[in-house]
Order: sequence, then structure tokens, then C-alpha cells
Amino acid sequence: MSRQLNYVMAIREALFQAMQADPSLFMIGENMRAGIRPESRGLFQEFGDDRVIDMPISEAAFTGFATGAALAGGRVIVEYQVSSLIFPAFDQLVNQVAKLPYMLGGQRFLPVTFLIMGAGAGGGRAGQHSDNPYPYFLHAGIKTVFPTTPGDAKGLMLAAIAEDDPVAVFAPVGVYGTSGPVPEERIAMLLGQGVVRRAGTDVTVVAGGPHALQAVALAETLKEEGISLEVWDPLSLLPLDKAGLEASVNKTGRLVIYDDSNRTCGFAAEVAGLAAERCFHALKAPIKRVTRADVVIPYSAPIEAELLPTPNRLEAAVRAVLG
Amino acid sequence: MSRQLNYVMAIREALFQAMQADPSLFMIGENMRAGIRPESRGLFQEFGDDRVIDMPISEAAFTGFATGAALAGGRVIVEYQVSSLIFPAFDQLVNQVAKLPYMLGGQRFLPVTFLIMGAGAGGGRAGQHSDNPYPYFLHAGIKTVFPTTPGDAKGLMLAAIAEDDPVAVFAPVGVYGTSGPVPEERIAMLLGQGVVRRAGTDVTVVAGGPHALQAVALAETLKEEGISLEVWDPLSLLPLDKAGLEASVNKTGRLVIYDDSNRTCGFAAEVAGLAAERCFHALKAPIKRVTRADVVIPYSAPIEAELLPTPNRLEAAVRAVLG
Amino acid sequence: MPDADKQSLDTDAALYRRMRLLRRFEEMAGDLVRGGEIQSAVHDYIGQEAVAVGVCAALGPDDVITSTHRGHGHILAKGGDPARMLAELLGRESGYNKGRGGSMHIADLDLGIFGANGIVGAGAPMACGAAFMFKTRGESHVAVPFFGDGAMNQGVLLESFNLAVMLHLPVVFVCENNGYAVTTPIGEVLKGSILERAAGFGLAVEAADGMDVRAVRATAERAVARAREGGGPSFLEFGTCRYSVHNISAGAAWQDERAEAELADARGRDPIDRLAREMLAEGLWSPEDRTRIDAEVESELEGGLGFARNSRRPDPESAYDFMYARLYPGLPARGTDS
Amino acid sequence: MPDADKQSLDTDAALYRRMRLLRRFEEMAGDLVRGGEIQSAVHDYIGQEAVAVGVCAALGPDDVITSTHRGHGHILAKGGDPARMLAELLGRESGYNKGRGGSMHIADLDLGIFGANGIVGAGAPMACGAAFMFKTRGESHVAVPFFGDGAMNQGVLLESFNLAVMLHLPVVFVCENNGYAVTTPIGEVLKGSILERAAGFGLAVEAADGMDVRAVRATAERAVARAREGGGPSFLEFGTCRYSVHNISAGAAWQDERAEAELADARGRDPIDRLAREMLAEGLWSPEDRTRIDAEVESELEGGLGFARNSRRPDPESAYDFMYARLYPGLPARGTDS
Ligand SMILES: Cc1ncc(C[n+]2csc(CCOP(=O)(O)OP(=O)(O)O)c2C)c(N)n1
Ligand SMILES: Cc1ncc(C[n+]2csc(CCOP(=O)(O)OP(=O)(O)O)c2C)c(N)n1
Ligand SMILES: [Mg+2]
Ligand SMILES: [Mg+2]
Repeated sequence: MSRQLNYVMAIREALFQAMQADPSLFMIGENMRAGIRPESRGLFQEFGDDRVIDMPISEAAFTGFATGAALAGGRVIVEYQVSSLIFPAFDQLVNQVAKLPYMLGGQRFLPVTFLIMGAGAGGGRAGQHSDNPYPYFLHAGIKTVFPTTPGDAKGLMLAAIAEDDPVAVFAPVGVYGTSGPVPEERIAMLLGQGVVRRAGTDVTVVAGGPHALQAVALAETLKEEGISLEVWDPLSLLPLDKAGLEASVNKTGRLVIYDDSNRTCGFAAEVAGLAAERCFHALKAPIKRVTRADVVIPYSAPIEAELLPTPNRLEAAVRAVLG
Repeated sequence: MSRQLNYVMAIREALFQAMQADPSLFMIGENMRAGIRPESRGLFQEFGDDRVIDMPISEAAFTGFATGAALAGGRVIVEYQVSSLIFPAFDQLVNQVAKLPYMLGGQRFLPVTFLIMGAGAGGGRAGQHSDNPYPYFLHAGIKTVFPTTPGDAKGLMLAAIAEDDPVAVFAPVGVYGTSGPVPEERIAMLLGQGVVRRAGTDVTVVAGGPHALQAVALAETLKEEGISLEVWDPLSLLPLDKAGLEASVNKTGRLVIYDDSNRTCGFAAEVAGLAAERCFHALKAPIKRVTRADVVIPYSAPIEAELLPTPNRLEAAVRAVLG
Repeated sequence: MPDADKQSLDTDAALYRRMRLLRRFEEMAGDLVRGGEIQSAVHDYIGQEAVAVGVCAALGPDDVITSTHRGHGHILAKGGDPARMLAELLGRESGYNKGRGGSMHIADLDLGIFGANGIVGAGAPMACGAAFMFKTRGESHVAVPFFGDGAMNQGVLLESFNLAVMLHLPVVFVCENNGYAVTTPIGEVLKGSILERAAGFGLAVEAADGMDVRAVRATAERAVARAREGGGPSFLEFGTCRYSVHNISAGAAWQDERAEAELADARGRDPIDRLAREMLAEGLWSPEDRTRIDAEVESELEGGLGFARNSRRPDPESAYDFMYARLYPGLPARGTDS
Repeated sequence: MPDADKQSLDTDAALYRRMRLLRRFEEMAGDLVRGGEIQSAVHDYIGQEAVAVGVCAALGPDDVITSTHRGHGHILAKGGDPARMLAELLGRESGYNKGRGGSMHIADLDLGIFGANGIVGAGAPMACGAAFMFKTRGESHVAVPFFGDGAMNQGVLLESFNLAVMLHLPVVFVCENNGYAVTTPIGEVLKGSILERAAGFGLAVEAADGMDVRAVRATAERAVARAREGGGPSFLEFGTCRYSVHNISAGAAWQDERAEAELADARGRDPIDRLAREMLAEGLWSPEDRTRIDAEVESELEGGLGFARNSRRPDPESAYDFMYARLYPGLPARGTDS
């Protein structure tokens, strides 16, 4: 699988192959027909206007529309062009589609995939276009993946579409520019499987998306000093590979979580809580969280940078847990 | 302050006194005029239709309405009759009112109080009327209080209204029936101050609302066996009294969090994450979370009970950390 | 499952029988609330029977409805089994939702009942999604979201009006205007006309007397026929009256401010008595027929209640079932594991 | 702060000058984007100047506007200081939002500019809330939410129409219909008429040519006068055209499918040239006057850009400021403390 592909192109390939493979699958979102966004470019031309539908700026209604289509036996992909667009649709997400199968006593499950583009901060996207809101979905019990490499993007996008439950795919802007090996075939990865991006023995760093790549880079630097970082990437935030997390932390005895969602009740808090219960006896040092500050992301570069998790802060935390 | 008052009546008294004290304060919500809900009964008759306004079933718009009134110099209380009604208004809450003061560079702060009634499960209120959604607000950086006793309800309601920032007051149904001492005067409590509901030496139980009362009751039972529980009630979830939490955990060396919000990325996760960093060296046992399961709350009593945190499970967790 | 003929509403006698079933079902639910067998909220449908029954008389088994917090009437009108509904209200495993849902979430997807909903307006976009599936599959089915006057101010419903028009969907929006949202008169929160608001979205609109089941049926039949033939979505408003308080479990505490005169007037136009009177005047039946049908309804409900009471509650361990189609280790998280 | 006379728009020359300022401001912003001094999204207002300037000509300093993602024009029209706006776009401490906001959040509450907004439709309910304060305080001010055609499908805006009518608020809703939401033609997502949709909520509606600043001003003056006098809310639709791509930072990649002919036609009706021509024909000014005003605008913008470039960026440590009015220990949480 030496074929190299860009991250967003990998998502696009997954969408094309999934639509080809399942004629009952359709996709809704905003401004797809004109194909200004690379992930959906050409989809409309390929699959036509009854399978690729441009929606009005009605996030709540078109989310419920997808739910109703699924209740009627359809399979649907819903695209939100910016991560904060889940907020106008929030009731239809956390209070409707996420709850209906259970409230209905399992009469039907709802195969709806939520593709959330533009997740995360960077480049002055400011207060309403920089959120990484996956913790809201995790708290609501919505299955959620956070692909790091182009290969993950294709494999997890396909996995999300294959699932018979609502699954959210968060695509972090920080890796849009990256390329990597992506299999040509339509092969879904598995939910609930983390990956050791880099093996190490002294400290476990839990990180996904661009932050996983930064952690691996830091690991290379610290190697010089004989510090051995293990970088564990969850990839699937819900279900979470708790066994994989536990194995890594039990091995290293030290845990730093490096995550770009808000700190309070964020993903890092959940990981810390898990480790503090499951790995307590193996822990040699306090668990450290290196996260986004609980502050709105500002526009101006120096203050934006100040509020985001950085490799320097990760390094400081690593050194701190090494005592 | 021997005067006894019911929990909901204490909220009502706070609303009356705050409206009396500040003629610029007004309140919006649904079905207030008819006074069917005890917390707002009589408000309309007392303060008239330009200070107590019945809103249409437009949670998003009337939340933004409050924001705009505050931008124009007003002070507003917004009532949501059920906790899940924050979801249709979610963008206006976490993406607008919570972010505007910062995004505007501090040009104005927004004194809006969100009174969220009917928080929590019990009695078959089922999937869409049983949420305890405060973790969403904590993650969004919205100041949040969770009053346990009638005295807290009045004091924290007044504190929330006095604050120049948005503050959410979650009123858990589980304590609506309780009565207790409530000062007649209009005295606000302080945000960010937890309270030791019962002092102990062996295990710290962090719990608020009805669960704090249950924890105190359990402490009395376990006393017989010579097990000494300290029950620490945060009262203010954001800002959180981290020093108070730290002091208690450092004293007992054991922590169980007993919380009725969803488990993943919930309040208990945040408390566990804090303790696992700040109190690591004092901890003698794994941190345990006794929470609601990450499952939609069902209607039928036996399965509803199965999914909620119970004193029995708290007791089991306490015994587990005592080894 | 009620047998097929029980489902058809193509005679006036069947309309009467069904309305009577709705009425007596809710009265029974009220007794169960007062008797303490139901603790939770129950928003009864008494007084509004002609709307659900008249509309569903225009629908076939493959058509779909979405309902509201006040859903019992819609579900029975669409053919829901009172026994399984009562079992749900009593929190039994044999209930429609296996005891997971209760009053505000009863559904029977096999009967095209996409569920009551605890959130005002939330079902409407789902009806649009179902209608879209019908259209793209080349099926001639229709989707009918029911909602109240108060829902006319909820954004997601208004957005749904646009979706249905934009995609020319076979949707018939049904607004049950009982004049109030809990205690708030619609005139205080919606100035002007409900019909004009809907028409402004490009919906074909029509109103009829929601206390006259034949008028409702005739109106619904026109709208449904147009939708089936690809004529697009429409909006129907039916004026009606809720006799009880908003939520009978809240009881007298929620007594609203409606003048007795207003209620008395409505009771004077009671949809069930009205149809019965008309049928008698038209010689369509005899008083004995009515008595017989009433008795049938009683025994059906008695049988249903017996079935419900004799069913067992769900096993606590089953509480985790149905959250997901596919489970994973540690999913869903329990409240004590990590 | 621009001096008072700069703010008044009561002569045609002032209208011209302001429209020219909007146009050249956006052209300058475009240069800054292409030059790499602005990385972030910029939704320019070029082509739509007559709407913001015509509407704001009907407003006084105490009236309030809410704006959109395409906000520069509204802010300048309401009297915003180009220097502080440019400073904001360059992320400087001297910017309107101290560098916290950027293009999509510029605000000046002192000038009644309640801010651009990154979420379509989100500003409208805030305008209603401000209007409510005016009304209860006995002030005669008016609130004007600006929004695009695409926002007509967003629930919170539709809910706001109802709120304004229900509370009889001094609100003038201004829909800038440039025909597209990003690349999606309004006709594809909103069938029928924007005006009828608004009228259906009970709003007084009127439309005018958004490429004719005098027509816009006259229309706005009527609506604003009625609102001031307690006549209630209204809705204005102005047809206009966005010359550039939706977001100039996205550049050619976002080139939409609009036919050159469509753009050429719009440019032929350019609002700035049109007013200039009319004034000349009416003998209201000479070519020299125009040249002088253009030069003034250039120097104002040059000065503004100099001011912005010479201002410093915010100090990193200040990043935590303004999140709350009152701070507490550990609030807001930093990314590394616990
Ligand atoms: C979005 C939302 N807001 C508020 C509520 C609380 N609530 C439940 S029913 C109801 C009144 C609904 O009135 P209407 O739509 O006219 O239906 P009716 O009860 O009259 O049948 C309200 C406000 C809710 N369930 N959902
Ligand atoms: C609620 C919401 N949905 C989607 C977006 C993404 N978005 C930004 S601008 C825009 C188009 C808005 O069109 P219109 O309202 O006509 O304004 P215009 O850009 O034409 O001025 C979209 C879809 C958003 N910011 N907010
Ligand atoms: Mg009603
Ligand atoms: Mg537009």
C-alpha cells in the first residue's frame, strides 16, 4: 500500500467508494454541488441530486431529516462544514438521533454518519470556527472517531459509514495538508482500536490528530536524552480502546494527555479518570493534562498560540512526570 | 436563621427579592404568567408584564434575546422548564452568550442567569426529561452552580444573579421536596466555595444535590463500622473550589465521586483528573467514579434504577477503595 | 397487534369506534395516574380525538406519522395496539418500547408510527426525511407530522416547512390548534394567523373544524391525495380543544385559566357525540349499535389493561440493551466500571 | 474614533463617500489577504455597499445593528472606525476587539454595533433583545439585524421574526439578498418568496433595489420611522450582488458558478457609480468633488492601515483576559494547570 494520498482526498475517496458500494447510501450537506470543498468535490456529479443533496442553512432540520430517513430504512451521511455547526443542531443530535433507538426499545437502529469538517484551531479562525467539540458527543454517548493519518481517515470514515449506529467523524484542520499511504481498496478499520504510534518505556503520551504527530516528533527529540516516550493514539474516542490505554500506562507508569479540546470535562479528563482508576497501582507520577485552555480561541496569532496545547508544554509535562 | 423553607420556594424567594432589589432585572421563560410552576408563581402579578415575560416555544431565540438585552445594558433571568430545553438553544448558549464578551475584547460582560429546572432523573421522566446536562456547560466555560439545600438554592440563585457573567443554576428534581433553614434576608453565597457536609478521615466522597444528602446518610451508617466518610459538596461546579477538594483528598487519601451526570467526560471525570494530578502523592487507592451509566434514561422503574448512581454502589466503591 | 380490519377507518362507525377508543383509553390512563399505577407525565388527548382519527382515516398502513408529547391519540388512530400502549405506560417489557419509552416516546415503526416525542417540534424534520425516502424509492406513501399550536414558534418546525417545500416532499403537516401551549394562549405568543405563517413558506394550506371528524377526514384526504400524486406538501390546521389540564399527572396544580364557559362550549361540540348524533340522524346506526361498539371498546381496553398488568417489568440487567446496534468492550459505560 | 460629521450620512455626497469607503476598505482587505498580512477568512462586501449605507443613513448613533460573517460594510456604514477595524484584521491590540475577534466578530457597542457573527442568523434574536430594552426604557431607538438570503432558512431567525411581532418591537429586519449562500442559489433552497415568508409572521414587508442607495435609504427611513413611533417591526429585502467569491481568503478555489454575464450585469448597476452618475446629472457635484472625496477616502484608509501596522499585537499573557467579568482561583483553567 505505497499509494500516497492527501488527508482530505482520503476522506473523499472513502465517500466515493462507500456511495458506489451501497446505492441506498446518500449524503446531505451545504454547498456540495458546486464542489468548492475538496472532500465532496465531484460527488454530486457522480451520484446525482437524489443521492447528494444540498441543504438549506437549517442544521437542526436537516439533522432530523437524516434521522427520519434512517427510521425509514435509509443510510445517510451528514456533513457539517464547520465544527460549530453541530450547535444549532444539538437537540437533534444529542437528544434525538442519539436517544431514539434506545427510547424505542430497539425497534430500529440509525445508520447516520456525521462528517464534521474543520475541527480545531489554527490560523486565526477565531471564536466560532476553532472548536474541537468532540467531548460533547462523547458525553452524549455518540460514537466518535478522530482520524490522524490519511489512512486512518479513509479507514475510519468507511468504518463509521458501515456502522448501524450514529457515528461522528471529526476531521481536524491541523492534518488537512498531510499525505500518507492509503489503500486503494474499500477497507474499513475497526472502531475501538487505538494504536501505539511510537513505542516507548518511560512515559505514555495520549494524543490524536495533529497532536499525535507532534508527540511523535517530540519523542524523537527526547530520544537523544535517553527519554523514551510511548505515543498512544486512541483514533476511536467512543468506543475507546481502554485495554490499549491501560496496557500502555501499566507499561510506562506515567501518563500525559495531550489534547486540543477544552480542558474541563474534556477528553483528557476522561482519560485521566480512567487511568486513575484502572492503572493506579502502576502509576509512578501524577497524571498530567496538556490541553486547550478553557478560553474562547482568539483571532490574533500570539494569543491564539498561548491558549493551545504546544509541543513545548507537552515536553515540560513529560519532564515533570519524570521528576 | 431557623426559618424553614422548601427548596423550590427558596428559589422563588430569591427571584422575588432579586427582582425587588434591582428594577432593571427581568425574567423570561415559558408559562410563567399562569404561575403553574411554584418557583415563578406570583412573579408576573408582582412585577408585571414588562419584567416577567412569557416566551413562545423558541428557546434559541429567547436565549439570544436575553443576550441582546444584556448587550443593551439589561440584566436577565432565563428559565428553562426542563433541563433538556438547553439543547434547542445550544448555539445561543455555548457559542454566543458564553463567547461574546471575550470575542468582543471585553467591551461588555453579560449578566444573564440561566435557571434550569427539572434537572436529573427519577420517577419515570424517561429519555428526554431526565438529563443532568451541566457537564456540557462546564466544558463550554459557563459558570454553573448546583445547589443542594434550600439555603444553597437561595444563596446561590442570588449569587448567580449578582454575577456579571452568564451563570447557570441547575435545580435537581431530587431535592424539590426538601425543606431547610433559609435566611429571610437577601444574602448571596459565594461562587467557587465547596462545603464539607460531613467531616471524616478515611474516604472523601464528592457529591452534590440529592447525592450529597445520600452520601451523608451513608456516612452515618458506615460510622457504626468505624468507617469515617468525608462528604464534600462542590455546590459551585464552575468555578470549582479546587483548594477545598484538594484539602479533603489530601486528608483522607481516598476519593470516590458520586455524580448523576453521564459518565464519559462528565463532572466525575473532571474531579478525578484534578485529584490524579494535584493529590497524587496523597492517594492511597484508585479514584472511583460512581455515576450514571452512559445510557439513555428509560421509563420503567427497575431499569431506570439500574442506570442511576445508588447509595449501594457508592457503598461498594467506598469499601473497594478501603481495600 | 390489532388485526387488519380493526385498523381500517373507512366507515363512520369505524371512526366513531376509534374516537371512542381514544377517549376511553385516556380516561383509563387518567385512572391509572390517579390510582398511582402511572407516576410519570401523561398529556391526554381527550377532546381532540377527531383530529387524529380524521387524519389517520386518510392514511394507509405504509404512511408515516410523527407525534408529540400528547401522542396516545395519534398512535391509537394510526392503529396502535392499546394493550401494548398500556403495557408501555405501566413500564412493562411487553410495551411497545419494552418499557424504555413511556408515554412520550411510544412508537411502532411497523405501523408507520415514528414515535411520540418529548421535544416540541422535533418530529417534523424526521417526517420530512421519511417522505424523502418514499420519494426517492418511488413509493407513493405520505408522511404526516402532528404538532400543536405552540410548536409553530419552534425553529426546527419552521425549518422543516422549508425543507418539505424545497424538496417537494409528500408531507402533510398537521397543526392541532387547541389554543394553548400549557397555559399560554396561542394568541399571546403568535400574533396573526397560523395558516398565513405556513403559507408564507409555500405550503398549500387549509383549515377545518377539528371537532368534526368528517370534516377533518375530508380535508386530510385532499391533502394526502395531492401528496401521493406528487403534488407536494401541505399544511392543515384543525381547531380543537383539550378538555383536561396540560399534564394530568400534574393535576389540579396545573389547572389553567381557561374559563369554564370555554370548556363548556367545547364539550358542547364534543366530536364523539357529534358524530354519534349525525349518524343517528342519518339513520346510519341505532342506539343499540352505539352501545355495542362502546362495549367492544370497553372489553378491548379491559383486555389490554389485563395484558399490561400481567406483563412483567424489564429485568434490570436488560437496562443496557438497545443503546447501540453494535456493542464494544466497555460500551456503553456502566456507572461503576471504568 | 471618527469625528461626528464623518458619521452623518445626511447628504448624497456623504452616502457616496461612505460607499466608497466600504469599497476601498474591502479592496484593501483583499490586498492584505493576498499579501499574506491576513490569513483568516474574509467575506468581503464589495457590490453590496448600497444596502448597509442606505440602511444606516436612516439610523442614529443610539440605534443598534447586528451583523453577519460579511460584516465590514455594516460596521463602516454604522460609523465604525476603519483604522480600528484594520487593526483588528491585523490582530492588533488596538483593534476593536483587541485582536480577540477578527473579521467575523468586529463590534463597537458604543456605536450600537453589536457585532459581526460567525453563525448565520445568530444576531437577530440579540437585536430583538436590544429592541425590547429600548421599548421598556421608553427610548425611541431601533434595532436592525442584517442577514443574508441564506439565513432565511435558519430557525433562530424565523423564531426571531415571531418574537419581534409578538412583542411589537422596534426592529427592522434587513435581508440582503445577493442570491447565494456561498455557492447555493437561493432559489434552490427557498422556493417562493422571501417577502411572503416574512409577511407570514405578521411583519410589515417591503422590498427595494439594493443597488440603489437612495431607494434603500428611502425604504429604510419609512420602516425605521414606523418602528420609532411604536408602529412595530418590519422586514426589508434588498436585492444585491456580491462581486467576489464567498470568502476571498479561499480564493479561486471557491470560485462559484455564477455566469460572467450575471456579474457583468451587476457591475453595470454598480451602486457607487450609479449614485455618482445621478449626482452629476443632477448637478449635485462636479467630477472634481468626486476626485477630492476619493482622495480623502484613500488617505483615511492609508492612515488607518498605518495605524494598524504600527500597533502591537496582544501580549500572550493577556490571552486569558476578558473571558469573565469576575475571575476566581483557577478560572479560566489554563491548558497545563489543574
Ligand atoms: C422545545 C420544547 N420547549 C418546551 C417544552 C415544554 N413543553 C412541553 S409541551 C409544551 C406545550 C406545547 O404546546 P402545543 O405545541 O400547543 O401542544 P399541546 O400541549 O397544546 O398539545 C411545552 C412548552 C418542550 N417539551 N419542548
Ligand atoms: C448556522 C450556520 N450554518 C452554516 C454556516 C457556514 N456559512 C457561512 S456563510 C454561509 C452562507 C450564508 O449565506 P447568506 O446568509 O446568503 O449570506 P452571504 O454570505 O450571501 O452574505 C454559510 C453556509 C454558518 N456560518 N452558520
Ligand atoms: Mg396547544
Ligand atoms: Mg447570500
